[in-house]
Amino acid sequence: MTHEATQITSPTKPSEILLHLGPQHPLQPGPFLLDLKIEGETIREAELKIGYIHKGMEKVFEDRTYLQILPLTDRICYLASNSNNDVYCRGVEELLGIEPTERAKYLRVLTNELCRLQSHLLGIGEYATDVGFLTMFIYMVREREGVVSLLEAITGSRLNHNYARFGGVANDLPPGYKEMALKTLGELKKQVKSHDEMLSSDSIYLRRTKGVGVLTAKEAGELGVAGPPLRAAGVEYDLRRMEPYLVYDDLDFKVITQTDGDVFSRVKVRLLEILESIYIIEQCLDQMPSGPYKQDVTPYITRPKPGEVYARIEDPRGEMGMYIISDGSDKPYRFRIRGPAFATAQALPPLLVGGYVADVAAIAASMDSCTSEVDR
Amino acid sequence: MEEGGLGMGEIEAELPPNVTVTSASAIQEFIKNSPLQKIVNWGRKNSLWFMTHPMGCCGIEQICVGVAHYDTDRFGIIPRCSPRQADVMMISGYVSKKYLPALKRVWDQMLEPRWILMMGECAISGGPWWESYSTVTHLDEIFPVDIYIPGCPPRPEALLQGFIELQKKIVAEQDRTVIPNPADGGV
Amino acid sequence: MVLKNLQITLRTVYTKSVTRLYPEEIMDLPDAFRGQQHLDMDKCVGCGICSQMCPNDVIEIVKSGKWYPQFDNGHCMFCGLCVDFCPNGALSMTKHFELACWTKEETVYSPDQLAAPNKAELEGRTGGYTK
Amino acid sequence: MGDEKIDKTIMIELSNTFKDAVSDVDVPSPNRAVARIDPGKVKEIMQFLLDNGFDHLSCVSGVDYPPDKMEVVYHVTSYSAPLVITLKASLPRDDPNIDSLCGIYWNANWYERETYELYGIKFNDCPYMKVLLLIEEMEGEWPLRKDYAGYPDLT
Repeated sequence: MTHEATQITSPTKPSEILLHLGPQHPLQPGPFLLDLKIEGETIREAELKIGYIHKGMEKVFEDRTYLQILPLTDRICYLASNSNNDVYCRGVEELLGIEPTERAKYLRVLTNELCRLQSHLLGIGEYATDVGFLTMFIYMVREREGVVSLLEAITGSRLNHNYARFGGVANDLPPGYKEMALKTLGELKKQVKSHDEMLSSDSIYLRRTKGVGVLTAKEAGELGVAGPPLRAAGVEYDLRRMEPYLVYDDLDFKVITQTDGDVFSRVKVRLLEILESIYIIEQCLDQMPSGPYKQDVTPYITRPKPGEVYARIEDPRGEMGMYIISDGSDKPYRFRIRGPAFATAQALPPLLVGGYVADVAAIAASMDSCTSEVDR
Repeated sequence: MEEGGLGMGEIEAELPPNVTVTSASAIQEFIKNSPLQKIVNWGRKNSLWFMTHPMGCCGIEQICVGVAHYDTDRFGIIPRCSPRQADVMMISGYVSKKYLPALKRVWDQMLEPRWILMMGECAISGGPWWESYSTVTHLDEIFPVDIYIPGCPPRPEALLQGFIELQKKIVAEQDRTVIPNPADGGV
Repeated sequence: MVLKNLQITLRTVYTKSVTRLYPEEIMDLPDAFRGQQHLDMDKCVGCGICSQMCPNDVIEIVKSGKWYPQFDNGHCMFCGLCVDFCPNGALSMTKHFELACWTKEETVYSPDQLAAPNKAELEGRTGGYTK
Repeated sequence: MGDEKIDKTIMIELSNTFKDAVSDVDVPSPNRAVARIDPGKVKEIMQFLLDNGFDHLSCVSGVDYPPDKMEVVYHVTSYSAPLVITLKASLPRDDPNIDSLCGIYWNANWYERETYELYGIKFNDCPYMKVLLLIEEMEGEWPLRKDYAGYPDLT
């Protein structure tokens, strides 16, 4: 792995050719351009060109009031919208000096974990298509619909939930939710175990993924990735455990790690995290205290004291951070989004160099980076 | 073809007697004005292959609409990966200034007849990023759009409804393939 | 190995079908669902708080008899902030999501359209699929 | 991944080692620490942090304070401890430039390119100082500066 490979040079030898993947390409979750210089089937240099769906979010956020930003944070990464809502609300709560109610904390953990479930399910599904395992994709999206329905029943939307509020959440659990959730999640657990078995026993799949795109712990640290790719390399780095927020302190869960750091382990980490998230959700549903789910009054103009805050959270993809500078007005002075997918995407080109063209799809999809969040 | 005059222009004089020539566009013109077009439209409406082209949140719903729970195959709507095999392009997200040339190129690669669905508010108006320095709004002035599907993102059912509306539009011969907007330059 | 995986696939043939037969039946949407806004014309006073709350500049207060909000669905992201902050409870979220239309002009919903009852419910196309 | 003790004491060490370069040290909460640094010494300070177990550069961002000041904000953290150190370097607004960290933290590259294109802050010795997210024609507009005229774009 070469760390210098940040830009591509034009081919010099007659045996080298330049291969563009994108911006519109079926293997991609969103538009980006991956330029590869290949010699035969080996990748010599790689460069990722991003910005195709750059929206200027940080500028737009500086022009919106604190409450108006809340639904917009969903759109940073639509597969992790609850995490984004939550980290933003925790940032503003710290600036305002308020604390969410106890029930709201549990509700946020519940929705965060549901969000992680559906993100991982779709991530594995998309990855499965890219390695030519279309059946798994269809199964995964089928499973995901159940989780999405659970999320929709609480938040009222399938993808962009807009659920957390300053000091609470938008609405309470609907009646009969616990039974519904336990039923769906019980089925999901069974299915995921069966899929796990299927993925780890299929010889074709194993040959395609074992030992491909290896990212060791040391390299992952140098490349600055976090989340499942790092945990697949054996580093126990999980902000839920390391910097416990909300009620993760009171909950029992394992940090999933694997040792190999290859494509197979990264997907295995996600599969096992799904089971772990289900366990967390079950605990949440059991332990959830009654009481108010939001503060009495939500003001529609919020003016935090001047100051700054860096809030972060364990997103499905890694460390999601938001750096908010307040100048005392009703709009933030500076809003910086530190996305996990940005770090993961940056680490992709060095990972591809030296590998085969046929593995590009598998490696890129196993990193599970969300283009919308990379570009912001 | 009894109306042998079809498309016969200046070259007529050079041809031997009793031979008539025609051209592809003339045949197309002839079919368009005859009841045959109804059969063609029926065929078109039942094979709306769309291009999987996720660009944002709507892309996720676009993926979901093709699989088990919504199963667009019931309507002959099948996801395709290449623009050359697709009939329908869904603009499913914010188009930035950087992406617009690529999107235009993808659109040019598609074969006629072709349709565009505007999925979600980002495509229709720029959505939450309508004021941003980087996004292109007013995509309807750039592309010949047939169906607008508001929602952020629209449910897969809403997307299906969009397809059904497009089918209705094709049957009614109101779609932009039949009636091009003069502003498009006959796209 | 491969044969075992084929078995799993074969077993799904005998499970219940999950397809939601959309145009005929709409699945049971949760009460929290955020679809097209509904306007109660009796309660609305035209104060314009919804318009100020909106992050996207969707809502315009127009005069149709009295002053009422008009929604541009082409901008709306259905976040529900306007409903949360309506002081009189005149706005509410309905389960109506079938908003696809042929022209861009049709995406703008006038106060009268907002006050009209839900089309799918009138046609009795709800229910059926809970999951 | 280092087995050093990584906690708030690093801030005391940091200000002792770089007496002139580090000022305004503040520890607002157990997991956060803020300091202001001299832009000329950024490389030495970062190398010191890296040697002391802060092996993850979380984020590089710019902040614009018109009329005369600009800031580069670094968030440095560790894979083995929850402490986030925020370091701020003030730069003059008419010619903002600072040393690149690419040699120390590999992943600084994209963050620096992003800060460059949005704010116009030049990072000396960055291997590839070109636009990352924007189109090339927009280089030189610096859209996230407070006096940027192209926002809101109401066309």
